[in-house]
This record gives sequence, C-alpha cells and structure tokens, in this order.
Amino acid sequence: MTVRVQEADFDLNAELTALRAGDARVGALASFVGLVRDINDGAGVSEITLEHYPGMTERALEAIVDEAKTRWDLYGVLVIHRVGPLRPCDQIVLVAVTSAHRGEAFAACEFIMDYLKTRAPFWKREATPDGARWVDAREADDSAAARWQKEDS
Amino acid sequence: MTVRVQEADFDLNAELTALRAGDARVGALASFVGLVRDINDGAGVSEITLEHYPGMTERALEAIVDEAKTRWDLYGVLVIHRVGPLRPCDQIVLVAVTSAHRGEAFAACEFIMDYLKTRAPFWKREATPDGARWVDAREADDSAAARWQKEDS
Amino acid sequence: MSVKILYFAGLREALGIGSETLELPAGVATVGTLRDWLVGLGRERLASAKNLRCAVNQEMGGPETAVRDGDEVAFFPPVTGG
Amino acid sequence: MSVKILYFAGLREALGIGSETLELPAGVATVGTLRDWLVGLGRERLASAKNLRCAVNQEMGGPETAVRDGDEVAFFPPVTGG
Repeated sequence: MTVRVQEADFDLNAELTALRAGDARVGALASFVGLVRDINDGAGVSEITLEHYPGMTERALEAIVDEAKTRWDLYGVLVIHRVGPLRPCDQIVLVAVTSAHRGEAFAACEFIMDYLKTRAPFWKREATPDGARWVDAREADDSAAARWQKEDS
Repeated sequence: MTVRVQEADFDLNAELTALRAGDARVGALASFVGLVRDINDGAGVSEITLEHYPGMTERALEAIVDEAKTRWDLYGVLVIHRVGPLRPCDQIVLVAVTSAHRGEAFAACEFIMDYLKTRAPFWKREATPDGARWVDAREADDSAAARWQKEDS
Repeated sequence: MSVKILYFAGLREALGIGSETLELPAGVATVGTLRDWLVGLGRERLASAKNLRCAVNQEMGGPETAVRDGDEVAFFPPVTGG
Repeated sequence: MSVKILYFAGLREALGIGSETLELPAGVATVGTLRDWLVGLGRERLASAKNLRCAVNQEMGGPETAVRDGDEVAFFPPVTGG
C-alpha cells in the first residue's frame, strides 16, 4: 500500500527494500524521515501526540501521491505517517520515492513532504514543562508548499 | 566516519540509525540511495564496475561534505560509495543528512549528490551485450551541479 | 436536512466536543452559513478561531462550499503533521 | 624533477598503463606543458581525449596548474560515479 497511517513504528530498511524489490529500472531512491525533536519553539518537549482525521487523512495523502505521479516519472511511492503518542527520537513520517534518475526522486520526495505539511489533516500536541500545547502551523511550511505552485505558472 | 569508499555493501537501516542515534535535535533525515539499473542509454546492462582514484576520492568527498556544512546547519552527514563490480539492483551510493528541519536536509542531500556526480573521481564501466563500455558523463549532471553555484551569485 | 459535524485538535478541545449530528434550518446551505449558524448556537470558538479550515466530505473546502443533506463537515485548525 | 603520473578509466585502458614515474625536462612545469610533452613521448591519446580532466596532488587542476618535483599528477575522463 502506497499510503499508511498507523500507531506502530515502521522498519525503515524493510520498507525501503520492499519499495524497490526486484525493480532494476530503479536508479534512484530518495527518502525522508521526520523525527520527534526534544525541543520546539524554545521549550523542552517530553512527548507529542498526533491527532488525525481518519478517512480524510488517507484520501489527502493519496491525492498528494497522485499529484506527484502526474508531475514526475516515478516507479514507487510510499508514505507512512504515525499517529498517537510519540517521544523524542521517534520516527513520525516516512516518504520514499523511486525513479530512474535522482532529480525526479528528490523533487517528488520533497514535494510530497511539503504538501503533506499543509494539506494532510494531522495535528501535533506537545507536552512541555509548562503543560500541553497544540503546535501552531509554521509560515515556512506554507511558503515551502507554495513553491511548487509557482513552478507551474 | 563521514565518508567511506568500500567494495562491501552497506546496511541502510544500520547506517541511518547510527547517523541519528541519540540525537534528539534531529527533526529531519533525508537520504538518497543510487542503484544499478539494468538498462542505460538503451542497452541492457548485466554488470558494472566502478573504478576510483584511491586517496583523492576520499578527499574530494570530504571537501563536498565540508562545503555542504558551511551552507546549511547539519548535525550529521554520511557518504558511502561502493567500488568494484556491481550488478543490477545493487546499491552504489548512500548520502544521508540530518538536520533540525527538512528544507536544509533535502537541500544538502541533493547538493552532495550533485557535486559527487561531477567532482568525485569515480568511473563506471558497463558490461552490455555488445561488450564493455565506459559510461559517458551526462550533461544533465553538469547542469545539476551548476545550479548550486548560480544561487550564490 | 441533517449533517454530521466534526471538530479536531485545539478546536475540539475548546468546544469540548468531537462530533455532533444536527438538523440544519432552511438557508444554511454552505460552509460559511453553517459556521455562522453554529456560532449562534453557542459555538463561539468557531467565530474567533484563527485561520479556521474546513472540509466537506473529507475534501478541503471554503466558505462557499455547498453543504447538503447527509454531508460530513469538519472544522479544524491549520494542519501540523509531518 | 621527477613526478608520478596516473591515468584512470578509459584513458588508462587506451594507454595500456595506469601509472608511471618520469623525469621532466626543464620547461615542463605546468599541467598543460606536461600534457604536451607526454603527447610528444607517444601518449597521443592525451591529445585527442575529449574533456580531459586532471588533478595535481589529488586536487582538481587545469592547464595552468603548476607541477613541482615529487608531485602526483593524474589524467582522467569526466567522472561518472554516484
């Protein structure tokens, strides 16, 4: 499955190996893993909790992957996003893309992350020494996603 | 070690896990794996052999990594490049970068690959049905590397 | 007509409710009019929320998006996953 | 003065030699003059090679790069790793 939303951790090696298994057309495998940091906006973070919108999440991620496939020649795409409680150093998200050449794999991988950050219904709640707080959306994420629209025009 | 040139294969999971082990500042891990394709320039490829310039190879890769570290805030960088005979689906190269945020990790990872492709002394020889041939440098690789210079000026 | 309304993240917490199914009066036929009507019902946080986002039947929408009988309408803050 | 000269990849194969240590005559003090002198010695492939690259002491160089006693000079085609 191209898109998975799950509480469980994932095995990076198994996922990346499976994505390209036996496909000798693949010359490039670009991947990204997002990880829980122990500090955000100056405050220590001991735990985060990821809420999502079941049903819409999968649809939104699949739409992003489909859009990437129309923009670049890709052989395989995998998106795994975890939900529930997570701790510093835990894996949050994996985006992996295979292609014949590296330029397309890099672009598609970054595109999917940028769109995921602004279009997939996930919300982070952080536990800090001052109590729990919902993470605010970053303006940098909006401008990262907007880059991909400018290139079209 | 940040830079390794070796005949042996590498364990992607072990390498990526070690790169970020215990470092809770890391929010982003971008990685790229280059793989042997079974076709190139229209000809079937049954095996490739990677020749390199021992000594200079390591120096060139370290210089590229140093340059990436001056351009972006990176926590960890790893470059592994294999030499010797390789077959379709084999791993050739790994570039992995950790940072606080994804933009820097993606940019640095792609920068290192683009510079490696034009500045590190490796040469590929392909075995095809018509005999062995040395792979010609691709113009696309020169322009990919040149992008990073334009951004400076 | 009847619609299912969902709230997520900080908005869900502020309202103290995750979902509700409501009978809409005549004239409430878009996300914008639905929002105003919900504010009138006492869900003031929907009025003050910064950058409130919405989805209709699990697709992102805006104030003009139509709301029909049986739809699922969600309100939530800007997303912060990844 | 004496320099070690290395050849790689297709150039190494075409010349049938991977390395040699040579005594350079007076006047051969740059990569460019070294290349011309080697062509004169019979290494014609160095003249015809397309986009020939070179390194002096394992750093990329060009025709003007100085060559000194004890240096290691390498000639090779454009790189194709990765």
